Amino acid sequence: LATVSLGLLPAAAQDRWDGADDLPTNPLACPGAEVEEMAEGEGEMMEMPAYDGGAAVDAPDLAGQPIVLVDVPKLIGIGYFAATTQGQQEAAEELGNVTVTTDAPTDANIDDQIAFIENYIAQGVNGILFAANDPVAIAPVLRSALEQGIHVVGYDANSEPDARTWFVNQAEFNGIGKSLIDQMAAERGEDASFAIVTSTFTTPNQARWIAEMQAYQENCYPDMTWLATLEAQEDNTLSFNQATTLINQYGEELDGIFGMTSVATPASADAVTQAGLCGEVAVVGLATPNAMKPYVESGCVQSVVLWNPVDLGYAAVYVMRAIVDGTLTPESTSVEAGRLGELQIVNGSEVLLGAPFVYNADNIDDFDF
Amino acid sequence: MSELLELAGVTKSFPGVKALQEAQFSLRAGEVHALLGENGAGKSTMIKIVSGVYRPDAGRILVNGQAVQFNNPHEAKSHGVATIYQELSLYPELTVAENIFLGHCPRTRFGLIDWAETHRRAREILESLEIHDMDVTRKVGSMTVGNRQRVEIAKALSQNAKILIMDEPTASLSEADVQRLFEIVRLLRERGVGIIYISHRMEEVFELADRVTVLRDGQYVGTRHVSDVNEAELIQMMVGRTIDQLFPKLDAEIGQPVLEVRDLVRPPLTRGVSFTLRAGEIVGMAGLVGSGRSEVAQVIFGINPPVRGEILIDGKPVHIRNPGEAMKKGIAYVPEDRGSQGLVRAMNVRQNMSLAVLRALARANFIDDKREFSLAREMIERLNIKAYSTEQIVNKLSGGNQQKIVIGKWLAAKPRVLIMDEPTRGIDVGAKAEIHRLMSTLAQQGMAILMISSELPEVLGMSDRVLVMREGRIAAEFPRAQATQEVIASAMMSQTGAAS
Amino acid sequence: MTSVTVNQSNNGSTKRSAGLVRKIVSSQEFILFVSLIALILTVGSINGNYLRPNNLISILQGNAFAAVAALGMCLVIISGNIDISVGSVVGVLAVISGNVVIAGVPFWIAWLVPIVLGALVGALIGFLVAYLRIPSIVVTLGLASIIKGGLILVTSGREISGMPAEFMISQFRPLGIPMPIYFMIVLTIIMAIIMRYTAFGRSIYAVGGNADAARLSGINDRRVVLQVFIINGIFVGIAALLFATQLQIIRATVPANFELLVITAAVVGGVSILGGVGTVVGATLAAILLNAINSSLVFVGISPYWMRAFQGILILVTVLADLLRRRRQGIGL
Amino acid sequence: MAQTPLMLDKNPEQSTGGRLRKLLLSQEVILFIIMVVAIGLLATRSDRFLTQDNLLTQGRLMAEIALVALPMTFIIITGGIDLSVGAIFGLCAIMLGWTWENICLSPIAIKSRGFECAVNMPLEVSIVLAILIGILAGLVNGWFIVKIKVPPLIMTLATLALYRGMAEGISQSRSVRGYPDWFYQLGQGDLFGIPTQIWLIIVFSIISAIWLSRTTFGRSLYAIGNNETGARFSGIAVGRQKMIIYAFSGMMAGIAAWIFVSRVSTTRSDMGSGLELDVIAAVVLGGTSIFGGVGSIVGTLIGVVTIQMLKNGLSLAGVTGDATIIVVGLVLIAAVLINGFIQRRSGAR
Ligand SMILES: Nc1ncnc2c1ncn2[C@@H]1O[C@H](COP(=O)(O)OP(=O)(O)OP(=O)(O)O)[C@@H](O)[C@H]1O
Ligand SMILES: Nc1ncnc2c1ncn2[C@@H]1O[C@H](COP(=O)(O)OP(=O)(O)OP(=O)(O)O)[C@@H](O)[C@H]1O
Ligand SMILES: [Mg+2]
Ligand SMILES: [Mg+2]
Repeated sequence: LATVSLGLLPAAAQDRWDGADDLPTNPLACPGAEVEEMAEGEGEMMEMPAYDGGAAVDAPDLAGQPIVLVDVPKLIGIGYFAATTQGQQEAAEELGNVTVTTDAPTDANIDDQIAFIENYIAQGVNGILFAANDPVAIAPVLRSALEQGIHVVGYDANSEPDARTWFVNQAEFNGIGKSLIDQMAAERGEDASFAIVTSTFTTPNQARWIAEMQAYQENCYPDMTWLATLEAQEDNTLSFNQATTLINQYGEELDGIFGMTSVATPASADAVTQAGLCGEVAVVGLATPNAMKPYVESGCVQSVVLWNPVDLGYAAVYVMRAIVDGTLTPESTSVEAGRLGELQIVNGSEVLLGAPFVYNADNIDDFDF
Repeated sequence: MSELLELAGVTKSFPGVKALQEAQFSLRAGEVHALLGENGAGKSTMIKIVSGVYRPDAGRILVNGQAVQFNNPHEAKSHGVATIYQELSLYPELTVAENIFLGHCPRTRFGLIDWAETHRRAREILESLEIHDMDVTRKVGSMTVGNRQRVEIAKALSQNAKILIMDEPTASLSEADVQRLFEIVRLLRERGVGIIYISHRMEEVFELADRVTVLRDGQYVGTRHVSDVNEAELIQMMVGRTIDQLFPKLDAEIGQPVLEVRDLVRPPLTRGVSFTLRAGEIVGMAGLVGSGRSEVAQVIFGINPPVRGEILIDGKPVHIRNPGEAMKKGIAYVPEDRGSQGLVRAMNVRQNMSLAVLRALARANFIDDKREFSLAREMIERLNIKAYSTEQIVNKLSGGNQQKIVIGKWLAAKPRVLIMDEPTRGIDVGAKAEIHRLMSTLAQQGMAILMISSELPEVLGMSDRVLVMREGRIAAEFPRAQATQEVIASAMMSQTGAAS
Repeated sequence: MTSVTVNQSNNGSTKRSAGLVRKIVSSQEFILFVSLIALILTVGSINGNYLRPNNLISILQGNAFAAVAALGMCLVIISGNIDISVGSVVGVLAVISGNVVIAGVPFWIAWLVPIVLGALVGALIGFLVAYLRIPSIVVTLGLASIIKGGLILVTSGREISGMPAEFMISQFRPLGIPMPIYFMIVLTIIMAIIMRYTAFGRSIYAVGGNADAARLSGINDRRVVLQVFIINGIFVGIAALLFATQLQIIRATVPANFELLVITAAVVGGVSILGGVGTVVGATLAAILLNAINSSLVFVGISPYWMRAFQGILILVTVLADLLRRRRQGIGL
Repeated sequence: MAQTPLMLDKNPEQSTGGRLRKLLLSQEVILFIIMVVAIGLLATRSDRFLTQDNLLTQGRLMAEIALVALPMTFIIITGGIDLSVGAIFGLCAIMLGWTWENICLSPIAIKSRGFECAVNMPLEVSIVLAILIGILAGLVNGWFIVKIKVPPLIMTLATLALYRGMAEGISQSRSVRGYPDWFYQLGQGDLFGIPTQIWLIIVFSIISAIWLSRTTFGRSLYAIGNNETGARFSGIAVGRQKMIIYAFSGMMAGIAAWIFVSRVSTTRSDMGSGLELDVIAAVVLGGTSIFGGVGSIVGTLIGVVTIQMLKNGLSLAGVTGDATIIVVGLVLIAAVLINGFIQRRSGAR
């Protein structure tokens, strides 16, 4: 059995970084303007494709009336989704007529997530907020929710468009890809060689980001070299070991490590710290501020890229409210989201939270999630 | 004379059985006190009470005149009670030395185990048992019943006990070993140890014991000085009737060869064995422990298929690669270790009885409960097994009754060749006679029987022919007429024979 | 086997020492050790960086805390039980000790907390298993999900950071060598001594090998099992401490598949899951080997997509090597 | 038969009263009572719980675990274990999608970018292939366990990594989507108004239950579990039986994977990770002894249902996921405790 499959080894597509998916990419323009405007500019420039989301089948009209929502993230028990929950509660309080409870499996497991959503459909809620463990797998259950008149809004991790009404997009994949690569270039020069530590190759968002990073790097920093991508699950120790391995393996050659998750990034930072290579090996990545404070403060990590997950959760609730109240319709081009103001609508049925946010020594202490 | 141990009015019952009722017993320092009784009479139960395994429902236990109550084996141990159980209780994965000294290894002054000392003492004890050929660092798991038995004894000796209990210690020993054991027992007696000795072998009782107590169906029958009784009386006391003849060999007319083996080889212990077995014939196989008798049997039965040599059934060569095939060829094997090889102890009588013949009982592989049930009942009757129901878990039957079940299970297979390895090990006189009678009748009906036994009287009594094995080969063969204790014994051991 | 029966007889001290050598050479530890060296050298010849001191240290360090937990697991398995809950327990204990030290408790107390609590959890498991006779797999399966749920319920997954430097014991580097390695080595030696040279150690084998027999020969099998789980708890506690102080932050989640790693280390190390057999040294070596396998696959540039498959194969190979050895020596599993 | 040594008078189990008592105290009945009590309690907490819709959905959701739990019961009864089921599940899922998408029948080849393929792999064939691979994977386990005598736990620990790794390697962690509609019938459709999965559970359960309790094969599994040597000495083909059950385990993992893919309409190499523990939990909750020799399909089903209904019922009662798994853990321990206690009391074993 083993030998059979080993025969397939070369099947690994070499034109593609390990861990990148093979969906089409659209890299943003190379630097010049500031990161933020770039991203937004993108949002506007794009000629608006038609609404491709679904709709709740004859949902009761609850405009202005109290609604009960459930939030089913990928999993509970990690800082990131604790933060989105915090944002949702915040929004719910502001609005006053929304109650939202967060409930999800304790592992990022699509099967369990489906079961949870089934349960809430049975329980009968007015709306479901979700962050999908798998865009396709989650679709059928979401569709059945729509059919039963339950509004469905996604955030953080999308599903097939027609399985939900709107998706709150924290930051476009190409935006993330750009700012990560730019960060690396800024810290270690335009010819840096780097490696990537990701969660698993099957996690859609990470795979997308890596693909976009590759696309952007190839056309903006051709001299950069990608060395390797390693899986580290969502596991501290493994992430640490993988990063250490990379450091030992490539030695001088390695200029920087990208951490693709809030677990991989701090762990990599720690590996660099403990190897005493702060300054020689840059750590750039996505992570929550709390997880990164020690390293940003010690100066080993200069900056962390992330949208604000609190805002993400916050926006999701506002979007849901807007749908129920009828103020957000397929025709809309933007939606009002409390303290976040007007949010752009992009690629048909996505609400764009804004540009990815860059935390650094100056502002990181202002955040607690 | 001081009573070392005294039991009075001891009663113990298990769900469905009164194992002991108002039993009494007494043991003096420096005596060997034999405990006799049929299978299921309650002997083991009594000694398990003395050694703290069971708590009596009623009754008193006195050690050196003081009432004691053992809540667990440890407490009994600390009162100087050492026990060799009927079902061997060793740790296959530990070495001989570790087994012997488990729990009381000699320590260094740092309180750590002193292995050098442990091994030395272990060898010492084995020496004192006249066992020179055993590697104390060998794992017990890889040794024979016979050798494990020796380790058991050494283990009991290692904790210089005041009261030594032996539950059928010789059951698995061959004559030579028995003699060695007796020497030790006598030696211990000199040292003033009180020994409770359970055995189903009458001659041993007379040879060794000072007094003998008899139990029947859990009740105390009586205690005698060995000098005042004879075998017949004891049997009378045990079974409540007289047993006419111990080895009822009926002569059957001997027919064609059924099983023939030609220089069968399977290293290390089967090194070229040839013999023939005819219909209606009972062939006894004698030999020392480790002479390879069981191995031969297991080679023929396909448990360890031969590497060379051939097996013929009715003159036709057959290939036996596993027990299933052996059974198809009409061969059955009653193994020597009923505990691990003969029975599935957690299953009940019915399930064990049918285990070997399930397919036959079944209709299209579906088990036919009725047939299975009636088979079990039939066997229970035929072998007169003391079980309160076909649904009783065999583990809770007495040793002898367990053995009967193993035999019953193979009779159910209606074999043409029946190989019995120590068939009457641990079986009471009554039952033994029954089994022997059974063997005779089976032979008369034309079954060919190979009987491996370490009990020479049995071999002599039952066999039409006697094969003697030594070091994996047939060393000698005697027709019934010429077979005597002496010739067989010498054939078993001669020149290189005696274990090292 | 017959050869075995040759070399006894009281006179042969020389023979015995010869036997000793053979014993060592044919032991599971030796096989693991050799395969570890072999692996390191092969990979080293492919990529020189692999032999750099730093990397060798990382190889030792990577699974050090898992190795510590594996020591406890050995006892548990040898005694005929299993512990599926190590992962969760390590997770929760790490969080607790982190919070304790954050709360301003002296760091050395924060060090003791997980160890003491670990022992208590172990005692609980041991009690349920030994005295209430619930199979250990059930108890620990149940406990695992109880703790995991509890952990999330309480912390909702917020990371803990800002522990004082003196608390970060895993990051101490006496003589340039990370603390976890010292822990691993010292504890392994201690355990090896306990298992071989104390009556308690022996009785664990006895209980695992044949609990009834153990009872009959006056060993209090229940107490032994209880003690085994308490000791295991202590080791889990130490592992938790090493885990907690490994990084600047403590994530309030259960390390994924940790129990699988630990059990694998123990069984690859030569502990028979049937109980009654096994050595702790083997487990430690196995833990190191498993980590070495991981990093070596990276070094030789195996497609990361195929890494897990190779890990599986390599584990299998090690196990088979051990089995063949047992076969040769005629030791049943 | 007055003269038989069967001491009928002394025999508690022969009297009808005794039999009844024995029945009432049997593992399964106890578990069943526990389950009913649990469900009863939950029903009082939410009126959506005992609705037909909900129950049917739950039936759909527990299919994978239930199907894999059947062979796991067999295996555990023989004193073995199979930790690789989750990985086999993942491997089969991947092979289903991968062969369908990447294998070309004429010219026979593995498709690469821009490869022209005349005859594609029919999905039906891929399904069969996937299940066959499951069987093969199980056989590999069985073969090593029987022939090389690798202890089941170690063997399946290793193949847990191996099979999962193969799933990742072969799929390159890409997921395969967009199957024809008929394919979803199994996982998302109904038959006579009842989810197809439920029918499958019923059919396979009945087969397994009869296989285990009424046939010589089943009986031999118990014998092996209680005393393997004894079984071999009784002429039972221990090795063959074991091979069969591990292959059966692989097959059911394959079928479960098929159903799952058809339910979630995509394949991923990480599918079914952690499945083994859920399954084992259900089986031991069902009263199957991890030491082998004891257990039943009915018990296992009760175990599966109990856990599923607990999770569902608690959730409907507004208990969140973290609290739910706490309760599940407690129930697991409590149920086994109570049962063991009663079994010992009634002196059954
Ligand atoms: N644990 C038990 N549970 C139930 N019944 C038992 C148990 N142990 C023994 N018995 C029953 O008690 C009676 C006495 O058994 P015991 O083992 O003492 O007989 P014994 O004299 O040792 O016979 P043998 O000579 O065959 O060993 C038997 O009927 C047996 O079935
Ligand atoms: N001196 C010895 N010490 C330890 N083990 C031995 C010795 N001699 C033989 N053996 C073991 O005994 C086994 C062979 O004994 P076997 O049971 O076949 O002989 P036997 O004549 O049937 O003896 P028994 O009377 O026990 O049936 C082999 O496994 C061998 O390893
Ligand atoms: Mg007895
Ligand atoms: Mg023998």
